[in-house]
Amino acid sequence: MSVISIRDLNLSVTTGSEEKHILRDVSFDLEAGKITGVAGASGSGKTQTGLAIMGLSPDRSTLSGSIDFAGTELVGLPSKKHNRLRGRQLAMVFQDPSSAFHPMLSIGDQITDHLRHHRKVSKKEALRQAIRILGQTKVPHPEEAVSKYPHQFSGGQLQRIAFASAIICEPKVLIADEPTTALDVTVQAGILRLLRELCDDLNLAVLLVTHDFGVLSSVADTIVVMESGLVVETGDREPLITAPQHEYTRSLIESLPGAEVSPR
Amino acid sequence: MSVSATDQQKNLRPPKIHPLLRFILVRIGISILLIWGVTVVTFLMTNLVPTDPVAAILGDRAAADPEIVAQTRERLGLDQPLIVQYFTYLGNLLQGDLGVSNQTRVPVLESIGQVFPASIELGIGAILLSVIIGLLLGLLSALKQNTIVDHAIRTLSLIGISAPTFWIAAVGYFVFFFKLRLVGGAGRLDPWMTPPPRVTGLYTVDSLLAGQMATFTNALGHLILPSCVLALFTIGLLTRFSRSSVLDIIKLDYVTAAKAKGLAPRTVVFKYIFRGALVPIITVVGLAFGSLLSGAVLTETVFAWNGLGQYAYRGATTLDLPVIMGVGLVIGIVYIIVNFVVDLIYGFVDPRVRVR
Amino acid sequence: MSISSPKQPPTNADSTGAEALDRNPVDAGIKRWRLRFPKALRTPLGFVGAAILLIWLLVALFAPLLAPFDPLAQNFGRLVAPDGQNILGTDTLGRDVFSRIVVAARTTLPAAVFVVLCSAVMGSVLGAIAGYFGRFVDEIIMRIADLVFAFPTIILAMVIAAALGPGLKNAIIAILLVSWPSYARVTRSLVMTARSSEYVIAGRLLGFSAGKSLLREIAPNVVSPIVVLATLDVGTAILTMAGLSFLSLGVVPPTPDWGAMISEGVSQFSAWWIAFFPGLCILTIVVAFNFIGDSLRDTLDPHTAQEVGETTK
Amino acid sequence: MTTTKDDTRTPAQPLLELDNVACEYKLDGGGRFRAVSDVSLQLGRSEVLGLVGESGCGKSTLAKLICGLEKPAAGRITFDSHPVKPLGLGRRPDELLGIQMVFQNPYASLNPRRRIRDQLTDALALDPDQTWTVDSLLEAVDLPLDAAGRFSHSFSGGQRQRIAIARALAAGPKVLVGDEPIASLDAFLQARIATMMRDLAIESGASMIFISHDLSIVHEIADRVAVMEAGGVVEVGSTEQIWNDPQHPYTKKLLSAIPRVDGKGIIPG
Repeated sequence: MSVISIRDLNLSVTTGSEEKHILRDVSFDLEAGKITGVAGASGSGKTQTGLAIMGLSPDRSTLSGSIDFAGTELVGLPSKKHNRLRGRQLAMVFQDPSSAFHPMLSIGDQITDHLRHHRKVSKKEALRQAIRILGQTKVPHPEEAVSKYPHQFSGGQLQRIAFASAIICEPKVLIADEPTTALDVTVQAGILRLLRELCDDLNLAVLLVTHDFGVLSSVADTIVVMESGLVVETGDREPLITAPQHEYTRSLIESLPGAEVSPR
Repeated sequence: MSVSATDQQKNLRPPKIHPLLRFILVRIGISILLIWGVTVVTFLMTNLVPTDPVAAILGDRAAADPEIVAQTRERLGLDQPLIVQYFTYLGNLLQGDLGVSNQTRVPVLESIGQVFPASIELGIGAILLSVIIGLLLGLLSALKQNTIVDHAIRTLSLIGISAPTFWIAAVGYFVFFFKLRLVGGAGRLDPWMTPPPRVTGLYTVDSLLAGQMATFTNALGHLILPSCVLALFTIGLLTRFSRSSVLDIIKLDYVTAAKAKGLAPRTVVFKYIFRGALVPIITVVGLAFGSLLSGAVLTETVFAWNGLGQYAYRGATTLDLPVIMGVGLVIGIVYIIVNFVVDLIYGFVDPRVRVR
Repeated sequence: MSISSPKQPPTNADSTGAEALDRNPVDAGIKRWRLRFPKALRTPLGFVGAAILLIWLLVALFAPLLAPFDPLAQNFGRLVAPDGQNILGTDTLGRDVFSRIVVAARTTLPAAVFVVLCSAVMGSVLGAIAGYFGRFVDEIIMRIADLVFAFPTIILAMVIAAALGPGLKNAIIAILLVSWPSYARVTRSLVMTARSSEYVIAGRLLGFSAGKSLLREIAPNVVSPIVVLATLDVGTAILTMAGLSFLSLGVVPPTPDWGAMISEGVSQFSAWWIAFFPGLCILTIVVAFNFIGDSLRDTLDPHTAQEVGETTK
Repeated sequence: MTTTKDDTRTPAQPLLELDNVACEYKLDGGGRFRAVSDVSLQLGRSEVLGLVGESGCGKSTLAKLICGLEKPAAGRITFDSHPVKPLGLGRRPDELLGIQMVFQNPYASLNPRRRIRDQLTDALALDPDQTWTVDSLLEAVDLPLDAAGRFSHSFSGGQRQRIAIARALAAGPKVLVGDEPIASLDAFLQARIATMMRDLAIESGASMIFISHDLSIVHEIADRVAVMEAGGVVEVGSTEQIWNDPQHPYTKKLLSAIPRVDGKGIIPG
């Protein structure tokens, strides 16, 4: 059953007198307990698709088409109503964990302020939940972590904290925008495992935006390939990677190093 | 970026002292060095004067007598080498001796002590006005970027930093006092009022302490126009700076992340955006304080505000060097201390400096 | 799934100059690093500024033709209100205010531009040396700059002008001495950024000496911000000069000067015109430079623009 | 931190030799960080050495040391029997001009205010053999000839990086150092640019040190691989040996973390 269903989504940005089409008739679904990977080169519109779901499209842009979230139409939803879904039902994790946290606010504050805002829980209760959720995302020493500041953590730990912040309100949809691109390869595996676990345990519908087919091959269930704002191919992971139908998908996969040779 | 903790431990030789302590010590060192530099500048300035200070002190008739001139030179230590004179000067400064006014024969430090509170009162009023109004306008302008509001604020702030302070003071005085009688006139109180008993030297505070409400409202009425005039330039400056500073923050990832959490727009603006923009703004407030002091010299003159600025103006018009150098020295030191405090605030506000 | 756009194999994806909304180019700004005068003057503010400045340039140029009377002659009754003959009235000595204002533009404008040019050259050369060579040269130059910064502009100018004696020449020296540090700071930090940037290092690896890379690679990249700063600074210089004249430390009477005229008019409330019009002149001309400078600043990339804005004293 | 075993193919007279090199940085808040410690490496003629490690392991510092852009705290670097001296304010000595570098960030490595032709001509002047012309360089890196007259801002990241490669080649280097030259490019371009760099370097008779955090790319282009961790080299060997028979646990960890593009849904590690 699809949690989010995107149909004919169009996004254009006007800069000066110029109108640029970022998304053109994009359609695909996100399902609960499934990771949907969106692949594409930079400028293909994959990040903008995620931001459109969050209602965070850039200023001076127009969005048309439909994003259905469990019966609620997100395209054209008043910003106040969208704001009530953000953080609570729709959560997001960003590419660079070192810039996604405010350097002057403590971790505990930053991963609970939306919990307190949406659920009206007390500060003490929020902190208790924060510690529990940091444990769930395997951040070392959660009790101490809540009173620390972002610069005291490594990139991989911060990304785990970002996931904790995303799931603390028990959302239905998680958008992960290149969550491992800024991380070292040995750290990446741990984050991917965490993403898989969270998706399965919490029955999340995950949108994973990435340009890395290695990442998609590891965790995605279905894959959407985008090129200059268009969806060129959609399919299940294994067939799409081993036998791509579209020429563009094929050239992307063939351009990767060691596509045919793998380490022992 | 993501060096694992163990790697860092292995190759890191930790600093011997806590970074915050080190930060404070470095700031203190720089401030002391600067204050020393200020004394060198004022000393050199006094000694570079083409006009003979002896002549200025003695007046024309006495200066014609070479014996009296020689005696005076010796008495003033002017026959000593420059470096000895400097150390004498520095020694005097450390004892609080800033010299004696050529005109009034009153010690400079004593006069400065008398007029200083007046300037402080004006300065605090102006800095409060400029910080509050400047930051809010800058924030508003940035949040409404490229709208009518933004254009209006930007244009007005540009005009604000373009107006000559002393002229605005004169125009304001003419309009609001002379024509409209909305505010008090020249001076810190109406001529028939007696100043409140001196505690802090600030009339508004002292009158409240003494419970003299009439004096308080009168002092406030006199304070309001000069502070507004004085604040105009710094408001323009801070508006412009906080606008660009907020615009820098708005496009950062952590702001998008805060929005993606569905927080109330108010929370995003004040907790995330404003807090991030505040650090650079704090340092600029220190710098803006300098232009405020410049403006004070000109504003006080127009409003006959008996403060440091007017004292300096009288010194300047009569070429009373000890007075001018004394004021220069005191203002230079005040400015350095203010910026030292600003740096400290910065160090404590930012956890990247505070927490290791 | 309709595919309407011409497809390209990924190997060419980068040659289309694919606009990166997904990923910010690391240096969003470098491409906008060049100054474009025509573009800056197309903005409303820039245009208004340029128009006002043009008018003032013409006034200064043709002042002798425009001034109806001798600015020094005490031909009229004292404190005559603006009328058909003395369109801006007369001053305390019975001189024509309009004539004095017009003639004063001839001293103020060239003096301000001159002082800014000198301090810009002096400051940026010192700043470039400090930024490129670093170490103790940097320490010495920048500590002196800090010291100058520690005195508020008018106070230091006042100290200098008082020490040297009043007069236009000494006022210019005073302003020059107080205004070079802002150029030194901006240039230093731009040069330091440029020096450690990869294109300069690449040049050094190709065998450029420090001097050659400073002149050939770095200089073209720091000139524009300096020009912007200088434009904004002309306004500041005019204000400081007027302030010194107001304090009787600038232009010596009877030479007409706006600041001195305001000083004269401040105590004459019945004759508001003496102070009002010269002030308006200062305001418009400073506004003109600030409008132009601000529009120019907007054509710089954001990082550099901030660099220029921060040190405005 | 020992060099496990020197590859047998290392020639007796290496082109570039690093002997127990170390480097330290001063930290902002006081204290020091040892970025590189006791590294010994050799680079032969016409050889591609891949230098692999994760962020903060000191591989970029090592590149700077080789180019004379950092001062070593200890050890010796020799290029073609000339000691590599840190670059001061003067001109770089002629005998060291044979080491050229391609940087990580293509947006910062070209001068925004000079035309491509001028930047290439500067480099061409260094090559005594006159192997290249501006046109042949642009052709070699697959760019249109009219690129010479333009400024860097009209090019995309991948194109800029190719110009930077052309500039480095123009100088006729004997050692080409690539400091993460592909890290900021799209995944789909990385292999192509890396291969282009390798082919051009080898064809022009140069050796190359290719620094990357991506073992799978290095595997495609390198003859030998050195693996770095926490400032030291933990393992050196032929690419095949490192890839198929890694000895050091860190190398094993690094290899096993590479996700395979096989569609099997297996998370590495």
